[in-house]
Amino acid sequence: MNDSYINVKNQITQAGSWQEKYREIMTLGKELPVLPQELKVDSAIVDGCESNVWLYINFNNEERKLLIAADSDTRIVKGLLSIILYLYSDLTPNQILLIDANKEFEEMALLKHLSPSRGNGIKAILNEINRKAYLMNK
Amino acid sequence: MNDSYINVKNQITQAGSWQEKYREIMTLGKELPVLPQELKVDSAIVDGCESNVWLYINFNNEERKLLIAADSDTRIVKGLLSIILYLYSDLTPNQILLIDANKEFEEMALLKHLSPSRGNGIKAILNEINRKAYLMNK
Amino acid sequence: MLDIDKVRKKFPILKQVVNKQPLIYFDSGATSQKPQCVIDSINYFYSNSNSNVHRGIHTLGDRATVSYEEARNKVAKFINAQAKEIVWTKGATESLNLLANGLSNFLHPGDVILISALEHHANIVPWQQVCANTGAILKIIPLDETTEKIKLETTYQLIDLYKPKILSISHASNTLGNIQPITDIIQYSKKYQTITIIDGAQAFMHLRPDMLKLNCDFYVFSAHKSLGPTGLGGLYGKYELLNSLPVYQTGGEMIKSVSFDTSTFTDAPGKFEAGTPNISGVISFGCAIDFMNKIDFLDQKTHEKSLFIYLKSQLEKISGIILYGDLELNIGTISFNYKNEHPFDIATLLDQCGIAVRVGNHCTQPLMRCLNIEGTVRISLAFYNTKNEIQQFIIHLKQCLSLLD
Amino acid sequence: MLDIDKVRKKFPILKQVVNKQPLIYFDSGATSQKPQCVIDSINYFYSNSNSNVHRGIHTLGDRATVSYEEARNKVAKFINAQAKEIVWTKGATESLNLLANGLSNFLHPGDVILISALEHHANIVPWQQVCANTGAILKIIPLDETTEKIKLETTYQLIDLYKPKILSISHASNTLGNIQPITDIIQYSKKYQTITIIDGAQAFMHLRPDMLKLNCDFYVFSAHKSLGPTGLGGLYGKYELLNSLPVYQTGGEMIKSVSFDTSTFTDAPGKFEAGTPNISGVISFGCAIDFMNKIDFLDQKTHEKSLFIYLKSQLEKISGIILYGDLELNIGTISFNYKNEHPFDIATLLDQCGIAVRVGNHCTQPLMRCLNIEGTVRISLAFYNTKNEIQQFIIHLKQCLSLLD
Ligand SMILES: Cc1ncc(COP(=O)(O)O)c(C=O)c1O
Ligand SMILES: Cc1ncc(COP(=O)(O)O)c(C=O)c1O
Repeated sequence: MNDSYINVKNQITQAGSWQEKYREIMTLGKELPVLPQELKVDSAIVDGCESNVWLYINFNNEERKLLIAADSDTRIVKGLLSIILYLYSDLTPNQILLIDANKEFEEMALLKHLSPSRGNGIKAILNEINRKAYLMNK
Repeated sequence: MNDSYINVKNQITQAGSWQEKYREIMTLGKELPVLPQELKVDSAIVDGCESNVWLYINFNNEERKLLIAADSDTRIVKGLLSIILYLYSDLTPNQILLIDANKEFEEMALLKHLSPSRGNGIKAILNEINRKAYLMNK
Repeated sequence: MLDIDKVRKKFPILKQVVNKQPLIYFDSGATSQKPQCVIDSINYFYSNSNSNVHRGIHTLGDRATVSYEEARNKVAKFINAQAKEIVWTKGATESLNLLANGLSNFLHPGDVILISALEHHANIVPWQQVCANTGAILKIIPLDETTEKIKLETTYQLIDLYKPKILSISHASNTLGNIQPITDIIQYSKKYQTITIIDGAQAFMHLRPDMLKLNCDFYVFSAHKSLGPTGLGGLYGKYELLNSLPVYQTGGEMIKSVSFDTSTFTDAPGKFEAGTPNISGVISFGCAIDFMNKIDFLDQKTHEKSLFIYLKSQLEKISGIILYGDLELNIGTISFNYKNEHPFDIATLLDQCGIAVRVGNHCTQPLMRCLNIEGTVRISLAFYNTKNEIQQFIIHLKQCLSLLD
Repeated sequence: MLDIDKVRKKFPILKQVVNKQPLIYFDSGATSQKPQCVIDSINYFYSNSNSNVHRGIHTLGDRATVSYEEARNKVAKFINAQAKEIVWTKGATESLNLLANGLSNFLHPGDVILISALEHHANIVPWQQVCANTGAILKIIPLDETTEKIKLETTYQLIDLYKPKILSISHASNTLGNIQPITDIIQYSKKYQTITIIDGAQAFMHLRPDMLKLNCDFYVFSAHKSLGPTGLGGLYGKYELLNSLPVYQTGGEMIKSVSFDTSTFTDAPGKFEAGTPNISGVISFGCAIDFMNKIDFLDQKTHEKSLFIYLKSQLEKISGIILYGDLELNIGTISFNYKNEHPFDIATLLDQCGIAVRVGNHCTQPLMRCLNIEGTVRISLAFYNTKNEIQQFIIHLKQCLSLLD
């Protein structure tokens, strides 16, 4: 796990109240690079979301790393996406597969956002990242 | 209420066990005049019965009395029909309307056979007799 | 006056603590909560009388059947109809599908089916399917952009213009809460022998419809939105018309006779109730009706109205909040947005405060398009809510909105 | 070995006293009794998590949705299938109607639908409707008059003769208890790419079907016949074929997008689950599956088999009693008649002894015609019955029959 993610995790776990925690998350969301409007197409939409979530995952052959780009029209999901990007950025497929995202979200007391019924697509995105990493790794 | 009915009722209420009671009922069933096969037609069938029950009710204009003929292919229903015939036979429509059949069946501890769900058609027959009597009475 | 403390005690779920806060349930439009007596009756049924209904010669079968048919009587009486005019279905959605299927037979290419712009998908999509199969045409009573409700004049004009074969319209809107002027519309439709269908999913509990007064041909509802269990709904139909519809699903229970060559069916309501019904559901819904009967309707209406007025006035004070729909004739449902914020964010933060609201398009995508929005936050009240809950809600809402600013 | 005392304690209704006698419930084929955990889970749901499912951002909605989808997983695992291959319906009857409706699209005039002579009305009448609409032809695998079961050879011959488009047959007969040789028949039907449908309403609890082993295309069942609540059923379908069926009912939940012009739908199973589902029903059926999983299947089968053999041998000893059907491969259901007595009389007298049996044609009128009878008395056992109950039953039965002699 890289330092920048550990930083982010600390910020969130150390939040004094849920209000602060969500403020952190939404601030992280603002850092998320905005996906160009041309990329916000239906084919990139993650299914089963109450809000719109767009996801692109590509494999950089030279560096053997996954490149992830994602966006959402809600602030909280954007923040969660930002956390995910911190968590996985610059990792090799093998490193990705070693990460236990459930545990990470649990430690940040954000586990409920992984419930598929919340309609935020976070769980689906994690699954997709792992699937791609698995395919790359083979 | 006529004497023969009161006799029948006594026999039934005085039965020492349910076995005896049902034996009485089935014996009464055997007394029921058999409906000629030609009269056992679909149009005379009482709806909603698990067994077949055929019913004819006619009004005798001269005597101003209801004539009831009924039959069933089950012994118990036949017995119950027989009781009904005793209860109503030779009465004028007006007299019929004064009879509380529910009370009679309750006093014989046979009330459950009036439940429409028992699928024996007894309740439907009582309703039909009353309806006809009501129409005659007008 | 409604003794609200006494009422609330009867709903065990209202004591729940969610995210360390007392639950504030403002999502009754999605499904109502259930009083203890309804829950108990399910328990009682399975522990004492569970058995299949009809044709049961044994005692349990008799108990089950009697309670089952008694519930039909209760509902019939509640809406001022006859028992044989009530068909049990699995929900308002199935009731509408049954009607759409059955009425297809009466339609010819070019016939018009008229609905309103406020309809739930359940009262749109089945008609689209019917149109695709029969060549009938779906027409829409539009939303007036200023008042955000349908206009009676426009509706009359459309009825005169289209002489619709079928008019199907919601008694109350699930998204906006609008109570629609259905009595007048039904009356006017008689001019053209239009078959009138009312989607009462939202109205049943709040408005206690009277079939004789409304004089519609069909009225559909869901038990679960009216204190009853999930998996059950109903369809009222004027008997002759109801009975003239072809069967929908086929199977056991609804049969007069079957041979391998042909089958004949019983009369309504039986002919529309193929298979083993939701017995415990029907019986416990009977208890829900008993429960409603014990609450004075005027008291309920007065309480619901005062909650609605209070909520509306409080929301109107928050700058940046936009309210939608008819804010006068309303069942107690308010949809809103805040600036450009996404409803999802607002609801997620409210959930942190133990407050349950619904967001999204509420299965009314076409209405969203009319309003030119993607979705709303929806608060839907019931008589078991309190003024205090609204006060708490407003305090929390302001906090949540400030997090977003 | 099954600890039968322990098992029976879990079913509260088995303690009932009926007509002053301990209830002997021999009508599980009509509906099974429910263990306490199933009843409790309904109670728990309505007191703790009641809320509509999917799209729920609030905590209750999340709880309800998670439990709801978990139950789908449990059922899928129980029958060795994938969760997305399970559709919730209101019962086996609806499952069959959904299939009949959906498969109509694949049929042409003259195509054959093959069923057996032992089918329940729910697996006959929907196909008659399909034939009326499409010009397909219904053909019957006959009952062998001597063995009172269908013959495998005859079945193969008919399959070869008709090359049926659809074969729909019960796993076990509700009237006779016959376990039908479906594995072989399904296998043989592959020769002609026949779509195979198994009506598992009676078999689900007794035989715990394995979808991978059976290799049928569709399998239908009812929750209420398998320890679960009323108002719920299921449909298993091989995913690709299932997903290729057109939608059945339409409305909320199953929608991708709706405009007034057109609608698009989600994939299976969602596209077949329009409207608010039977949420408490699904969740409590999940608990029924948990309960079954805790009972060793071999223990259950051994117990059920020994009950059946004992009952059969006792009945065979009573002169004047005629037994029907396959008395070897049987789920524990025996149909009988006594001399020329009417089943109604026998059942009415048995009810006096607290014994619940079913009489009539059992929604299998064509089978009755094959057997040349009007109806039967049917005893249908479950694993919660005991040898002692059968002993009591036989004593009472003899008494009742002597009343009739
Ligand atoms: C073999 C069979 N198929 C189908 C059904 C219909 O099931 P349900 O009434 O639960 O829809 C039954 C129920 O009696 C049955 O026994
Ligand atoms: C106005 C309206 N109609 C129909 C329905 C469908 O009801 P159900 O989902 O109970 O079938 C709903 C439920 O949301 C509704 O609000």
